[in-house]
Amino acid sequence: MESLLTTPFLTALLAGSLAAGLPLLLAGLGEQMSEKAGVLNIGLEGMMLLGAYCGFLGAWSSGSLWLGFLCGMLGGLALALPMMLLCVWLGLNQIVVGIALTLSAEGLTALLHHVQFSQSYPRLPRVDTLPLPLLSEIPVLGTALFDRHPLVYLAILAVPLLAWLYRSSLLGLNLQAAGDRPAALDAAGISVIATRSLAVLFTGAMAGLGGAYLATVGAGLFVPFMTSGAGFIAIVLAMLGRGRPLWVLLGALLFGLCLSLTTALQVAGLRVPTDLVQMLPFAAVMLLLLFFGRRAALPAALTRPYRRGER
Amino acid sequence: MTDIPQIVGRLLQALLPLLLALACGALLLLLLERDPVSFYATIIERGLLSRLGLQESLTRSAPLLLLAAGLIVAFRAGLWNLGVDGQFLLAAVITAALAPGLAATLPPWLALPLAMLAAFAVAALWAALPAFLKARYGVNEIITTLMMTFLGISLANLLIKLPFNDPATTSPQTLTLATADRLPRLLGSTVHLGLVIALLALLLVHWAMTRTALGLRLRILGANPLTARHVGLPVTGLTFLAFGLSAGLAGLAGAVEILGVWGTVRADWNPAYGMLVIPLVFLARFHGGAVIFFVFVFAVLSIGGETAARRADLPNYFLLVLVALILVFLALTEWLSARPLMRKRG
Amino acid sequence: APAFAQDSEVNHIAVLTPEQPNDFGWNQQAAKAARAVGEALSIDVTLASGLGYGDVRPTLRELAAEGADLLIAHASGYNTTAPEIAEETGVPVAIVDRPDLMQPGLVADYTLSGHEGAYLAGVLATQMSRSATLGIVVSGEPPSWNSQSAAFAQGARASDPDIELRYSVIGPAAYADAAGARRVTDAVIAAGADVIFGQGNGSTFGILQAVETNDAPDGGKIWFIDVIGDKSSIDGGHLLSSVVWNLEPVYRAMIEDLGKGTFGTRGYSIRLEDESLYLLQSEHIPAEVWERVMEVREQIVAGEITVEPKFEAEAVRALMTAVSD
Amino acid sequence: MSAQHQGKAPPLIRFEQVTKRYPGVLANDAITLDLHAGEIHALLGENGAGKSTLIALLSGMQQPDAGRLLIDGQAVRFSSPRAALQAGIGTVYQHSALVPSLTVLENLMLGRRWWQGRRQSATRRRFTALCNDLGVRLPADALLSSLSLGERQMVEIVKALWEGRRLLILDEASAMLTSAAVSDLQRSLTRLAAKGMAILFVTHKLPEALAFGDRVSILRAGRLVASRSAADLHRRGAEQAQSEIISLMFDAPSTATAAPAPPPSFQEKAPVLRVQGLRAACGEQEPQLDGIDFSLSAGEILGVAGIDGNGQRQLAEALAGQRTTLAGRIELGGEAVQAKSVPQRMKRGLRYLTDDRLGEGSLPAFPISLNLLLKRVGDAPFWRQGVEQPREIEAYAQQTISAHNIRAPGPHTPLGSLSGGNVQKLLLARELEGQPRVVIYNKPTYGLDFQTQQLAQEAIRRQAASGVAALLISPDLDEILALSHRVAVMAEGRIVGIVNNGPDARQTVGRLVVGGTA
Ligand SMILES: Nc1ncnc2c1ncn2[C@@H]1O[C@H](COP(=O)(O)OP(=O)(O)OP(=O)(O)O)[C@@H](O)[C@H]1O
Ligand SMILES: Nc1ncnc2c1ncn2[C@@H]1O[C@H](COP(=O)(O)OP(=O)(O)OP(=O)(O)O)[C@@H](O)[C@H]1O
Ligand SMILES: [Mg+2]
Ligand SMILES: [Mg+2]
Repeated sequence: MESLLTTPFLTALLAGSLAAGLPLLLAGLGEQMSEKAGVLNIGLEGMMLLGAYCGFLGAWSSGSLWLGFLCGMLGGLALALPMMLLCVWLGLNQIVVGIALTLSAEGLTALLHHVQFSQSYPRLPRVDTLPLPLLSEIPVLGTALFDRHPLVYLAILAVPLLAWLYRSSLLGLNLQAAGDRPAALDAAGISVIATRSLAVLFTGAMAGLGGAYLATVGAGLFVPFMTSGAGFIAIVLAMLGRGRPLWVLLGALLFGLCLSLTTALQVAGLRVPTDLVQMLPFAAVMLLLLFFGRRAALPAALTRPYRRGER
Repeated sequence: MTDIPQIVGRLLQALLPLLLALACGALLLLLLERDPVSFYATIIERGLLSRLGLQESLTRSAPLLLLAAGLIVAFRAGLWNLGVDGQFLLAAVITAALAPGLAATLPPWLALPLAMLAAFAVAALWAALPAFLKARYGVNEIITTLMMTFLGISLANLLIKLPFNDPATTSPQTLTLATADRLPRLLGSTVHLGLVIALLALLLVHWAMTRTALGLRLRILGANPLTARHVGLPVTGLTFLAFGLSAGLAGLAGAVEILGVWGTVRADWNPAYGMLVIPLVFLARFHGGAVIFFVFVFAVLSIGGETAARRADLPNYFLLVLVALILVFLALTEWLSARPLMRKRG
Repeated sequence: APAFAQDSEVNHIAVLTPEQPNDFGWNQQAAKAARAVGEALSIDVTLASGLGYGDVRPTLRELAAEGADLLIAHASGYNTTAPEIAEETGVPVAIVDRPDLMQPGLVADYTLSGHEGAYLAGVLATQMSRSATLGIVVSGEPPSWNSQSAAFAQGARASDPDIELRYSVIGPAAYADAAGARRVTDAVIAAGADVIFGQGNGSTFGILQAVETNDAPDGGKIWFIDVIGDKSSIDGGHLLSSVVWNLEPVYRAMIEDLGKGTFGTRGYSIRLEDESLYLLQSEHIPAEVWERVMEVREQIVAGEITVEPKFEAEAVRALMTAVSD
Repeated sequence: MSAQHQGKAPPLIRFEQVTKRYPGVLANDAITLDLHAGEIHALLGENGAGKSTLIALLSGMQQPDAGRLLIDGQAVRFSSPRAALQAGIGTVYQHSALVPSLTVLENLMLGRRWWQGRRQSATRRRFTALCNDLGVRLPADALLSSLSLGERQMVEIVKALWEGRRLLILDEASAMLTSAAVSDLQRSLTRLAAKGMAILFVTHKLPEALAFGDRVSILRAGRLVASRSAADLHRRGAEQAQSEIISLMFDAPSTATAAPAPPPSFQEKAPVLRVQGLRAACGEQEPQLDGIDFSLSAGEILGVAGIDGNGQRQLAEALAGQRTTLAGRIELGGEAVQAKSVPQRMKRGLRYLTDDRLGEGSLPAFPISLNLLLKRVGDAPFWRQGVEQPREIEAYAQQTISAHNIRAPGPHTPLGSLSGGNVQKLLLARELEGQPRVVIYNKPTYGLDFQTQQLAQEAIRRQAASGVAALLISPDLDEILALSHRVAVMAEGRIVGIVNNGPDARQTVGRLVVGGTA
């Protein structure tokens, strides 16, 4: 048993948590901005999936991961665009459209995979990492956290950046007003539609990027339905984050850690049912809410379309 | 009384988006070098016109209608119960675990209702936590019900794999309720009594929500909880009631599916009907009649579509795209029909 | 349809699979076998694929009504449903994993277990491992995975009692979780394994990807042993072998039994003996190793070694603990 | 006091035959009206006359169906509020246009383009300057939601001034202000006008309109019926001017122009409502209601004066049962009710007319008919065995609409499309129905047009005369003094004094109000 407590294994577990958490972090950060602006984006799963497909396709055909990420973002955007059009511009029901978008992404990517890849299952070559100077020398933690693909650092950098944006920029004010009292934002001369559109597009791009990371760095290939519910988990993380990016990061990491824990326990030969371990993060959150229950307030106008002058 | 033009208008409003979605789907089929006409003909022929297919479509509708009934209660009361899939699954497992034992000891007219009651109660209980958090701390129920779904699915699997596992089977599943002990079938068809239960439940819910004092109280709560407090409604009680009824009906859907069709639940089974019914209920604007129509259309599509896809040598994934198209076009026509009013109001 | 069923001649069979038959695995092998049998015996074959794990009653009833003489329900998820429909329509069905439900003339079971092949794979893996550590990564814990995981462990231990085993399940119902598979395999490799025995559907490709992009602790190659199908055509140089299931003899026997009126009186399985189960010989296996493996194969066929299938997840895990302690 | 404007120069703003329709309503009917720089223009009209609609057209919230808008003689089209703001038009809307979850300062930053910085210190400086101009003190860094309604209204005015360099629009902006604050406002507006700004001022208080306005325009049923210069009106004397305006606003010449009669003298009887040492659950940012003692006899009206946001609302809610009582007693007709629920208290004859009409008092999306019955859901004859009786409900609504002169297309009209005043008429009708014993009126007449206000006050008096006890909460001291027998003054969640109404009540109350806040 002690033989398992080796540097490579611990490193792999930690790196695995990060790898599992990163798509959730990216998509969760994206979702958070939509929610702040008053749009509940239930189509996140679909945006991740299309991002995964496009991201893989881009990286595989161009040979460049970065092009893959770009394609993934475009894929997410491609689904955010109808969301913006239908929900923000026309004010259609966000839950209906969100579910429809997820279904269509599932169907389309599976069809495309069927036509394109189902005979060859192409896979990407090994991903190069960028060791951060000094930090990556730390035992275990160093390689696990600081010898990763550069996108990992960028994603984590996005957390303080977004926190700053929400707290200290005018855009942050606009987003919050769009979610809490859109009529006030409108009266102040800022377009609610434009603000929300921006947020929805950002969500799409981030979800697409998360999906692309999942398919390229995470799996190195694309298979149908490969996000398997990550989008919905990211929605919950964004909501639990109550508008704060740091909480999304913590949630995503906790989630990844639980997944790694499942692996660790099993490899160590401990007989814990996987179903039980998978329940841990959500059970913990529910218990926290139950015992330290507090108003988990969401933006007042969440899911409400805005039409000027409507009483 | 509704007059003829209004009925025609309604029908058009329901059929037009279907036609538009089918047209888009046809384009996609042409791109895939398939014949859209025969594809759609197969769907109709198999899902609606053939005796066998029609029975299947009706059978498939039963759990969907019950889920819809539950969602109508919650949505009208302003509670976004997005956790019906977890409630459904957990209740299904409990039903499957109890039913064989009950059927062995009690007469069927008692055993089946008891199993359904248990399913209703378990699902309602599962929703008590989100209800409590909502009523006590105002914790948003979208978050809690989604989390409870994740938990419910895992718990259901755990139950199947551990306490309720049928030792005779290799893959984990519960004991199986004998075919003879299941819900009786209707008039020699393969449609079971669950369809009648579902239709009755849905109509009852629709009537109660639109025509009774209780329904109005729930709608007031849904429209504005502050108003509910101001006019003196027991907000906490109503929240629990709405959650309980909603989840209970979702649980009943699980029970009916198990008692009418499956007889058992396997580990990792999750039909996730909720994710499909939720948009349908919104599109029907929480109206019982419209829900019946949409659910039936969806059932025909899923029964007939499977055959059509097989005959056209297409993966079933194509149907997902078709359903998504229909949802979007339905939502769009909804918007168009509401627009003249909006425009005048500004 | 019942009129057809009484006719002992089989003109039309239908196979129902949960996923598309392009997975180089469970679904593809069934489709391949059905087509081959159809061609050989000039029988119509209907493939109903991608049906998922939901309710297949509509499809079963429809195929029965369309005149199929045998319905092969190729998923353990269908094994409660199919016998009921057989009862209802009178059309014989073949199911997996429920030998207890067999019914003469109506229901036959073909519980497929590649345990004998997996035992050989265990022997092979032990020979090939430089770190004396093997990994087993599975997408879930269905009986057919369990029996192979267990047999793999037994075969490995028989070859080398001190071999270390690293076992991990990707997650509940993680059939399509390729990224999860990759992550878990990474961890198993980091725990010292240099041969990975992988069982999954879409997730298998994630395992493959992990094997292809990691280095073993000694800097060398990591080997992958697959199950059910043959992925040689998409191999990136790491596919050591596969426990291949050939369903053609199984389906052929069913049809013969139907003709003879003995359908449902016996179960079908895959065995090393009749080549319905075999270990794929890739170019990466050194000749002397292969010879050693074939010796063991002979012993199994001759009955000198018996491999008991273990279908329970608990039993598998117990075996792993016993081995790793 | 008005700045003279040149007759030749084009007006700052001109409405030219402007028409605006809503479903079933002609809200503005071919209105032609000029607004001049340096002039305070008072806009009057009964509830639903179309004042807010006219303002919506000017502030870019709505676009006219016909007619033109000219600025400096140039035709313009405001497709959005931004366009109006850029033209230098700032607006205080009838319904709040601030974000409660932002601080005061952040609310003021809202509207700048997102790439511009927050300019924290510059914003703060300008804010302080504007506050000084207006003679108010406002906490710059407090969350808006922690401010009282009156303070919020001042923030709204500051916000409107932020962009409103040429025209400032105030739609019933003084409704929530105490009379002292109104005088401050008047001084500031006069100063702004003197600097060359145009001001459009909507109010229902005629004396205010006459005192502020350089020109008074009157809308009736969407049409401009008169536009008079204040000088003209003043020449005829206040009495005369008021009655002329009233007869223009309302079809019939008004009979209610006389100053309200002093309340009838009142003899103490056995109290019907007795409150002792009441303490109620209050939020962190609310005034803490504590140690409330008073009693109320049948037929008595007890006014509650004080600056808005000093616990009046909390008191009303605690009495009505919407707030948990932590300590003390509430006796209704001798029976302790502090542990009873809202409907139980309602059954015993306690009624509460809320001041938050759309926020909690009604459901805008629901039809008028159901809104009238919100507090009687399940009661016969509208429900029998819990089942709705549509005919009874409709008949009742129909009858109430005509009895209370509510301007609405019909009983099925969603309440949300009514004008602010008509919503209040409906709520009044709802609360006074049946056999009330004690009624709590929270700002019963704010936003009501003059005539309706008179009718409402008359109704309150009539109720009292028939033996109903009333607690009258109002920021308008005139109203309190006109109706009440005694006046309680609230400050910081406590009653700081109760004064008998009489000749020197105004002074005493005024002193208590100021003392309480000091
Ligand atoms: N789940 C969420 N998603 C997006 N935005 C949110 C969410 N929750 C809150 N917000 C935004 O953040 C703002 C601040 O939220 P809240 O009032 O809960 O925080 P707070 O009062 O600063 O927190 P605390 O109670 O910990 O001091 C809200 O007005 C809202 O716009
Ligand atoms: N968004 C709207 N939709 C439908 N009808 C409206 C809308 N806004 C106003 N109306 C109607 O237009 C008419 C004029 O309303 P407006 O709000 O301009 O009146 P007002 O003069 O401001 O009244 P008040 O003094 O009560 O505020 C009313 O009959 C009102 O019902
Ligand atoms: Mg807070
Ligand atoms: Mg108005």
